[in-house]
Amino acid sequence: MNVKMDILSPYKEATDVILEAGGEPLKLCYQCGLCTAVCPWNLVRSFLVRRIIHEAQLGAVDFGSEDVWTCVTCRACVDRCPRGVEIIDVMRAIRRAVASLGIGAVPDALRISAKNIAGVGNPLGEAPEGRNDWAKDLKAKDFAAGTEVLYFPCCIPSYDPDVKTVARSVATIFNELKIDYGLIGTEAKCCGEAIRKAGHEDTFQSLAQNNIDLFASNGVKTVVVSSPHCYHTFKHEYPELGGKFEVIHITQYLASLIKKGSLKPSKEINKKVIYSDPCYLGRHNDIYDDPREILRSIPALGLVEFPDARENGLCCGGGGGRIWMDTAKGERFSDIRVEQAAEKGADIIAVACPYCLLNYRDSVLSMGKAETMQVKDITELVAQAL
Amino acid sequence: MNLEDIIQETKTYYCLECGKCTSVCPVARYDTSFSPRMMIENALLGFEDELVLDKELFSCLTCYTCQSECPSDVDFPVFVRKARAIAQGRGQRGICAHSGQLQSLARLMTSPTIKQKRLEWLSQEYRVSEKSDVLLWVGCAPYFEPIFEDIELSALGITKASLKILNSLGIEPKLLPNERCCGHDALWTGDIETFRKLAEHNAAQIKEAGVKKIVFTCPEGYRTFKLDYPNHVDLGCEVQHISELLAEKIGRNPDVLGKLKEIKKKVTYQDPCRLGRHLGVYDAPRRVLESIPGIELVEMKHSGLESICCGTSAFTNCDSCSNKLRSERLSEAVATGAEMLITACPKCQTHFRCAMVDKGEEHRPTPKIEIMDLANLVANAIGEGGKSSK
Amino acid sequence: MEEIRTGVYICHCGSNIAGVVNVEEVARYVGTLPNVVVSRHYRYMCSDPGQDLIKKDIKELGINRVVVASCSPRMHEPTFRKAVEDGGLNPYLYEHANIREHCSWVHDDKKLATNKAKDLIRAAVMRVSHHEPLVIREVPLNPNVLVIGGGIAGMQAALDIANGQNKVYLVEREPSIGGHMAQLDRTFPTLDCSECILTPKMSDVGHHPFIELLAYSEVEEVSGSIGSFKVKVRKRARYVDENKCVGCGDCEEKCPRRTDSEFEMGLAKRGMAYIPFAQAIPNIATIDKREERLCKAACKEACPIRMNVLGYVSLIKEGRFREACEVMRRTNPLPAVCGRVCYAPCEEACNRGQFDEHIAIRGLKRFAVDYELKMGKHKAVPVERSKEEKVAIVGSGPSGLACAYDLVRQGYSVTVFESGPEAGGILRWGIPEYRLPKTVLANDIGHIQDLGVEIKVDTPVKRLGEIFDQGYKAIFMGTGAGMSQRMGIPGEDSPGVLHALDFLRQVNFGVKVDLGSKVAIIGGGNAAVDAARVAGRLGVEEVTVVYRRSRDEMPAIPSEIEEMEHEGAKIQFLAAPVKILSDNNRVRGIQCIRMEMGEPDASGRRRPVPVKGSEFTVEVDNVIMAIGQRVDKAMLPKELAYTDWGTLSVDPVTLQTNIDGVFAGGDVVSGPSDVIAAIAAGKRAACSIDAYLRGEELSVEEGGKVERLSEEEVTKVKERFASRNRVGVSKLKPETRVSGFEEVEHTYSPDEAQDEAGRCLASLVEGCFECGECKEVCEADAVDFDQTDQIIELEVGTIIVATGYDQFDPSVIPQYGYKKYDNVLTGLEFERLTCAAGPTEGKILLKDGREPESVAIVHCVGSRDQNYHEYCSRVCCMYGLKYAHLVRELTKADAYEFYIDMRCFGEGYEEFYKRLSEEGVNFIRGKVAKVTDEAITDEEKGKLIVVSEDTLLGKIVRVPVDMVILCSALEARSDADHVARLLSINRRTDGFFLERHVKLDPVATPTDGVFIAGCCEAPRDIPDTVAQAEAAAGKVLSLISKGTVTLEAAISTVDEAICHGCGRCEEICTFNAPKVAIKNGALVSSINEALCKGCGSCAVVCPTGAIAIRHFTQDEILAQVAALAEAC
Amino acid sequence: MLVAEFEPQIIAFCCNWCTYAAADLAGTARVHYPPNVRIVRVMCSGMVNPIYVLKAFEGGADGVLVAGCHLADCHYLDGPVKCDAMVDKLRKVLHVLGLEDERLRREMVSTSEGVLFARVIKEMVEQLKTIGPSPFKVKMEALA
Repeated sequence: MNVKMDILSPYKEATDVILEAGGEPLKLCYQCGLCTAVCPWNLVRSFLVRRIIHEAQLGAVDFGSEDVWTCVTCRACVDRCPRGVEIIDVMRAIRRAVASLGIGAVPDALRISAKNIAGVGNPLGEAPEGRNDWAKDLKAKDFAAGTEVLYFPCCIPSYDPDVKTVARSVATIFNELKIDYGLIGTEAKCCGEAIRKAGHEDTFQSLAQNNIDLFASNGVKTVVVSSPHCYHTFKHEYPELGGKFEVIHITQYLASLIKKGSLKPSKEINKKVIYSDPCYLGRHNDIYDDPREILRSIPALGLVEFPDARENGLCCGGGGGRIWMDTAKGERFSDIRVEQAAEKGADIIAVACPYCLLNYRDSVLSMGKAETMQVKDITELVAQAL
Repeated sequence: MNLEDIIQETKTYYCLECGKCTSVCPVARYDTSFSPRMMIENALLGFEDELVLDKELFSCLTCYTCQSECPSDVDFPVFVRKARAIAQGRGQRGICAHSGQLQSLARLMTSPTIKQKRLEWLSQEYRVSEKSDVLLWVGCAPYFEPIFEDIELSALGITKASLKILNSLGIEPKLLPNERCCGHDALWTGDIETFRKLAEHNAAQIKEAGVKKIVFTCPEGYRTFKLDYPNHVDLGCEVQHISELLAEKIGRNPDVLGKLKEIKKKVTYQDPCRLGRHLGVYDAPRRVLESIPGIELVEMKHSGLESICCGTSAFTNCDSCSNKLRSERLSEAVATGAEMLITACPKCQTHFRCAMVDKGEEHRPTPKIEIMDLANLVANAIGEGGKSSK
Repeated sequence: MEEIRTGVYICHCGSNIAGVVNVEEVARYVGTLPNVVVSRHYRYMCSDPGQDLIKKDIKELGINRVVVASCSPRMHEPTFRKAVEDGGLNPYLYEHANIREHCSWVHDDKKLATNKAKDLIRAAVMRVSHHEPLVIREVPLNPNVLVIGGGIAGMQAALDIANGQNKVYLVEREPSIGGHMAQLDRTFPTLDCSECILTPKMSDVGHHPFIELLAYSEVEEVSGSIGSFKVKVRKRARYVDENKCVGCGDCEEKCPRRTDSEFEMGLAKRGMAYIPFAQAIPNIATIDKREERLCKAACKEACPIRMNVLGYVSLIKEGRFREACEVMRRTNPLPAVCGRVCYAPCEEACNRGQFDEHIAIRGLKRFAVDYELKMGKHKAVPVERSKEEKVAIVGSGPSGLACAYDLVRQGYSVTVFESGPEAGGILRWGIPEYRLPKTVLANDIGHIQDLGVEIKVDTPVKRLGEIFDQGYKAIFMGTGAGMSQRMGIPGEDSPGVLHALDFLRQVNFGVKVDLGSKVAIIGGGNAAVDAARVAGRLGVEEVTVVYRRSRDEMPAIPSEIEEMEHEGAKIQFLAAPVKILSDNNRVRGIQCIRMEMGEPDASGRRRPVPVKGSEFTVEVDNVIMAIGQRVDKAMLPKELAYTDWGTLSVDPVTLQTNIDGVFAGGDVVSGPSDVIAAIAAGKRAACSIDAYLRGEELSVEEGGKVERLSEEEVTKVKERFASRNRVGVSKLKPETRVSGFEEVEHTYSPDEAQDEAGRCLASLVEGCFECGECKEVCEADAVDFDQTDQIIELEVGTIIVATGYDQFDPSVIPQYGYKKYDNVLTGLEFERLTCAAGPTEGKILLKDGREPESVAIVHCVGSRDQNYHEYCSRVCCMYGLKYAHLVRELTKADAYEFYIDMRCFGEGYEEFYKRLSEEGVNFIRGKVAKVTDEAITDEEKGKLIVVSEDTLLGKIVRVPVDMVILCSALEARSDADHVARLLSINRRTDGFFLERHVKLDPVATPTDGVFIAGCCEAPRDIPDTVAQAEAAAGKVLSLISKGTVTLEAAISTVDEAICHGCGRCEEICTFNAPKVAIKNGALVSSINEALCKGCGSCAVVCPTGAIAIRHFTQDEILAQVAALAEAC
Repeated sequence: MLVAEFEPQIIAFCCNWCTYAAADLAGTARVHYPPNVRIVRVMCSGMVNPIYVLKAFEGGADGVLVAGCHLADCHYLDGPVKCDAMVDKLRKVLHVLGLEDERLRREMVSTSEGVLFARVIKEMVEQLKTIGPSPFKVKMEALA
């Protein structure tokens, strides 16, 4: 920061966007610092959430700072804020100001992903036509009006060769249980949750509209998703834009099948498994028990818990668009998480989110723990136990 | 209209100031400050204030007892009615019973755009026909139903009974889904504006319906249509009270309703002022009663032309005097030894029932007697499905 | 008719109204309305000049109706009514339009708000023209006052009012007044000792002639209205007679149960009978009885001396073993003995036995005395001699000792004459050591001697006269039945034939007895079994018991028989000796005959009958005869009379013998019986002797009635508690037993004993279970378990509510670790810690007893947080500072204050803050995120780490401390809702009671005659609370001094000309105000104006329109509606 | 008149002790709500006579709100019960008249529920906007 006195509100327009996004509660912040103190970033480096909020109140945000892009939108702060400030909305608005008003700079990695999403509808820059290639040999049918559920795997399991197993596991389970499901045509695009949090509001709007129209025209009533991020935006953000369909996370879906007795994992997985709550499933949507129910239903599986499980769960570091940005070694939450899992003697970290999966797998590899530690999506474990 | 016009129209100037009106007036018997003679005198002397600002102006029951005795044939009830119109213009409305809800409903019904749900009670049990040239006037019954549920009056019961009778006579009448209040009460309380609007609405609907005859269960509607509408609107059809229709049919064919069940009851009959003194219908209801096997009709001390009013008219000034009249009348009914008091007007029944749920005095409770509309009695006597539609 | 001349005044309320509503335009418009003579607008209508405008216009313009458009009428209607009245008009010729709260403050569109204001004022103008002057009537006010809540607010208010010589009823829910302030240690910022300034006030309240204190009571019902409230108060049963209790606290000390003391915030325990704290007012005990005990206490009833089994078992459960012994000794002189050899009728009766297994009462008794002995028994304090008379006891067996014990404790001088060399009688010489070790017996006897009983051994009494000659005024004969019965069979006198009692006596006194390798014991009683087992221990190889009946009939204690068999003895059932066979003066065997059980005789008992020709021989070397005992007349003075059975003849009630002043009991009267029966007899004789010596009639106590649980009760217990069998005790292995006289049964370990005692049904209920220990120790005889709740009806004119606050429970914020970590405390807990009278005697200590080295004080716990309470609790900053000060003063610890904003607004508060800064307290600005014990660095190990952002540094801080004090929010009482309903007062969203006006009427409520003071209205400190209490008292006193209350003028009225008395009004009215009756010959309704509240429901149901509500007439409201409808 | 421009007019009868005070609280707390409501202060919701409601409709009100204490909060103990009975009966009459149910709203709003009061008004205004002007109001306009 320069020595000169700061001018408050240099970007009136941007300030308005932020104030609007933060709404009344933003004005209520009384700078107690609880947000900073609960923010996971402060486990690895200083990140003063409180200061950003104050800057937002005054319209004095430093748009050039990398802090603009730091927040992982894990919601740890929002849950505890004594004045109910929607900190994530504020962060999103700041990013939006940067992205759409051209002040400050969007990190390169994010820019590429954003371009891919806007261009071909997925962050990986893959061909839209290949969206359903993962299911080629699995006899998954195309969704048609009257099909009971639409399975929407998220872009990463659709394209990422290492993560495809997640989508394939779901299809396998569904086939096994003879569930009437279908895949939507290749016109489907990224749900847009993360890119919206990363400030690309317009992109989100067009993605959402595309998907809403696509679902509506195909008569989709129920969507089962693998990603908590898809879940979140479908459930809370799409309805405002006219999306009218029910959305169920795969863990909710499978847990309900277990409860009904139609899904019964029978093969033993004699491993110590630790479950990491995805922020968007847990804190954002209060789904804590369903994934655990599923894991408990697998014979011989020993479920252990992180010291800070459930409401206090530590983020993998991939939310809010961080999945596309670089995080320096030593600042990766997933590394901490893998360390914790190792301390608990876990053989497998079970996840229920593709971002978690990517981050933990990276950490396991880079920390040289691949021999002793695996990272698996819950659906992979279920498929394995069938 | 001013006082002068009224005097002209009602030939008040013929008044001999003999006071016979006051002496026969049922109200004046209990309310010493009420004097038709004085009211006319005030008018003749041009004392408008004394006439129209006096709340007693609304105490007149317009029962026509006075007129029937008047040597000069002064139409005192119409005089009062018109004086009330002047009073209305000066903000006087009398003391409205039931907080004026009923008056308010009439005014609300003047709105052209309302879509009433007044026929929801109509069931498959009754046969009605869109094409019929007979119209059954439903009147206020759908409104009275909820308003007077606590005194156990079922105005719709009378309507249903009448429908049953009509059906038994082979008539499948037409019902109007959006008929309005006939305007009787508005007219008699001097709210000419409301009356006019209601009359116009109704006339238009009736014209459109293209019926030849309207049958009434309520003498007030009947009187209004028969005597008052013609001054404002053109209906172009016949009107008849159900008792007249029945008497006429029975006269022609005693078994027109089929074999009636025997009802072994001693009954007495209350002549509604509107049916009796206003329109001279005394015999028809009695003939109907006599046609029911087992019914023994006994007359009260005052009946026919001398019959005593139920005590309240147009839901105004329902005061202690009204109540005493009702008590007196009920006592007369009880004194006949009858088991049942039959009337042919839903309002008579309302007022009598209201009096009978009163707490009354400990030592002198309000006389109690079973009370029923003529239509219900007939309907009960009609054979098949002879459920009493209470 | 009078001409209506209306004046309208539109208030700007500064910019509050004028900022949104165009007041000039409104005033212009209003000027055009009918009857409006003048329409003005003014900056502040409520100011004096504003009000003067009205008064002036009334005088100068002759206006006779007034409308003010300003704030809510709930705020200023009274102000303007007063102004109108001062101006010379009736105050009810006034109408108020609310254009602030209902208009300018809720709308921002100026045009629409202006229009709305016009509408509202037009409606008021139309309405006011219908207003009529109303007469304000007054009725007398009952000068008695009810104050609810005995905290500082309630006490202060009560004192202020009572000092004016007005009767005050002070109702307090807790057993004592004092409230939270009594729990505080020191008060900020002056650091006055809370107790020191509070207790004099409490005492004043307790003794004030005009205050009737109803503690441990709750208001149940309030009816009526200002001036004449009727109140029902439930005075809960304390089970202690308030008039008798002297507040000594003995009951609490002796109470076997302990629970967390509410007063000490659970940091200390209290009894079920308790006085919450030393300075409690009223200083009387309360018994905290919450439910009926689950059993019938059959144990106690079954015990011949009615020992308080519930009491000592419960004490054992609580681990208070010495006290358990004390309880036993209160009734039993020989607990150690009974803990071993009593046949324990209590156990058989125990109601738990109906459910699973009865409690091991004897074992527990033994455990307690053994434990006491093991830990070093305190020497008993001699009883002071308070009676002149001396009493002699002859015989030191159980009956004699029991009699001596009870008499010495009553203050008599007692001497025991024992013919033998050692005291104890049959206990000493008759019971083998492996059952009753001598040390144990000696210990019990020692205790009796310590109390002052003199025992003269080797002193046989031959003549009673010689004792009387020594000055003894009464004698108790407890000489027992120590002579063996003879069987009368041939050979009985042969050498080698022993009698059991002689045999046991010899062994017990160490006389060597030579026995052969085979011994037969004749008999089936305890003596037989004892003899058999002793014989085994003396090395006899083959012990045979010969008993003529079957096992079922055997009178010895079954467990003893079982043990005997374990030890190798055989029993020949249904066999009777006919002859002892001897050779050369040596027994060689016994000839027996088989028996069979005959038909039951008249007594229902089956007698054994010999089977002819079934004789057989048992070869033995010795025979021990154990077929019974009898009284040895030779040992007794000659003067005494006997029964046919050879026992002493006594009066069955007084136990007096044929000689005046000589009493007898125990085996000598009853024939051979058991220990506890002998003790009971001795105790009874003691009573009788006491009565005799005092020349009083002996009062006979009714014997106990052993009750069983009904089947339903058993089912109920089963539903509530799982079945759990008794805890067993270990025993010596039979092989090792016979090698000596070591005690066979081991005693419980303390854990086992507590575990077993925990099975007692009585002590499984919450609260007091009526063991009666308190009743036993209460010298004032104040305990009364038959008390019931009383409903007291009061009549008062005014009520002050001072029900205080609850402390927020910080465990709902899991991150703060309250209840998870030992050393995370709430403010009130810390108060108790620093209080000199508190559980640590004022020392700030960690749970492990160490002094903390660093303490964190966390502000705003549950306050200023939308997740809990949005409001600021106002006192936390200051008490947080006080804690830091105390930490610095009383320990060497560092103190850290974690705050968001410091709110130090009162007198001396900012100075205190400054002082604390000087005292080296560390201030960290930031809301604490969490308290954890997960250490990252070595420095943090073993500490509690407080994590927060220091927002001034912009840095996360982790502060390792030993103790965390959470400044918990003050919140509305959990039952505030109930109280609000009771008194028809309202609550704010935050749960506290709503005042009538936050600024101008802060202690009144919208309900006339009900006032609020203290923290029940909002969190506040002591000075503010006291000020508010005084304010409330002032309000009440001003009402009392006026003596009357103004009745609501806006009430129902009946137009009798219209009413015909239908009675619908009477039916609907909740307050019985309308009454239908004949008036002037007509039936009409009339309204009792004192009862009518003006709710208006009667007018709604009136069919004729005879009833109107003054000031809310149909005309008025319809005029208003019509005027509003003009905008539609 | 375009429906979009239609601003419904509401007359509210509010009991002095609870709902009127709640409306005051909304003011004190500056909780904004649409300016379409005009409050008539009554002492108790049990005081509201059916004629008041009918008159309001006669006058052209698009909606009428009758609001008072919750059952247990009543200053007069059971006013809300009486009010409920009145409203129930009146509703039946208004039903025959063909009036939409939404036009007569019965609410219980206590002193502390300023926010609820504002919400009720907002909701009611929105609802009335969707169902359009009162049929009785049209009468007025037709005559005007």
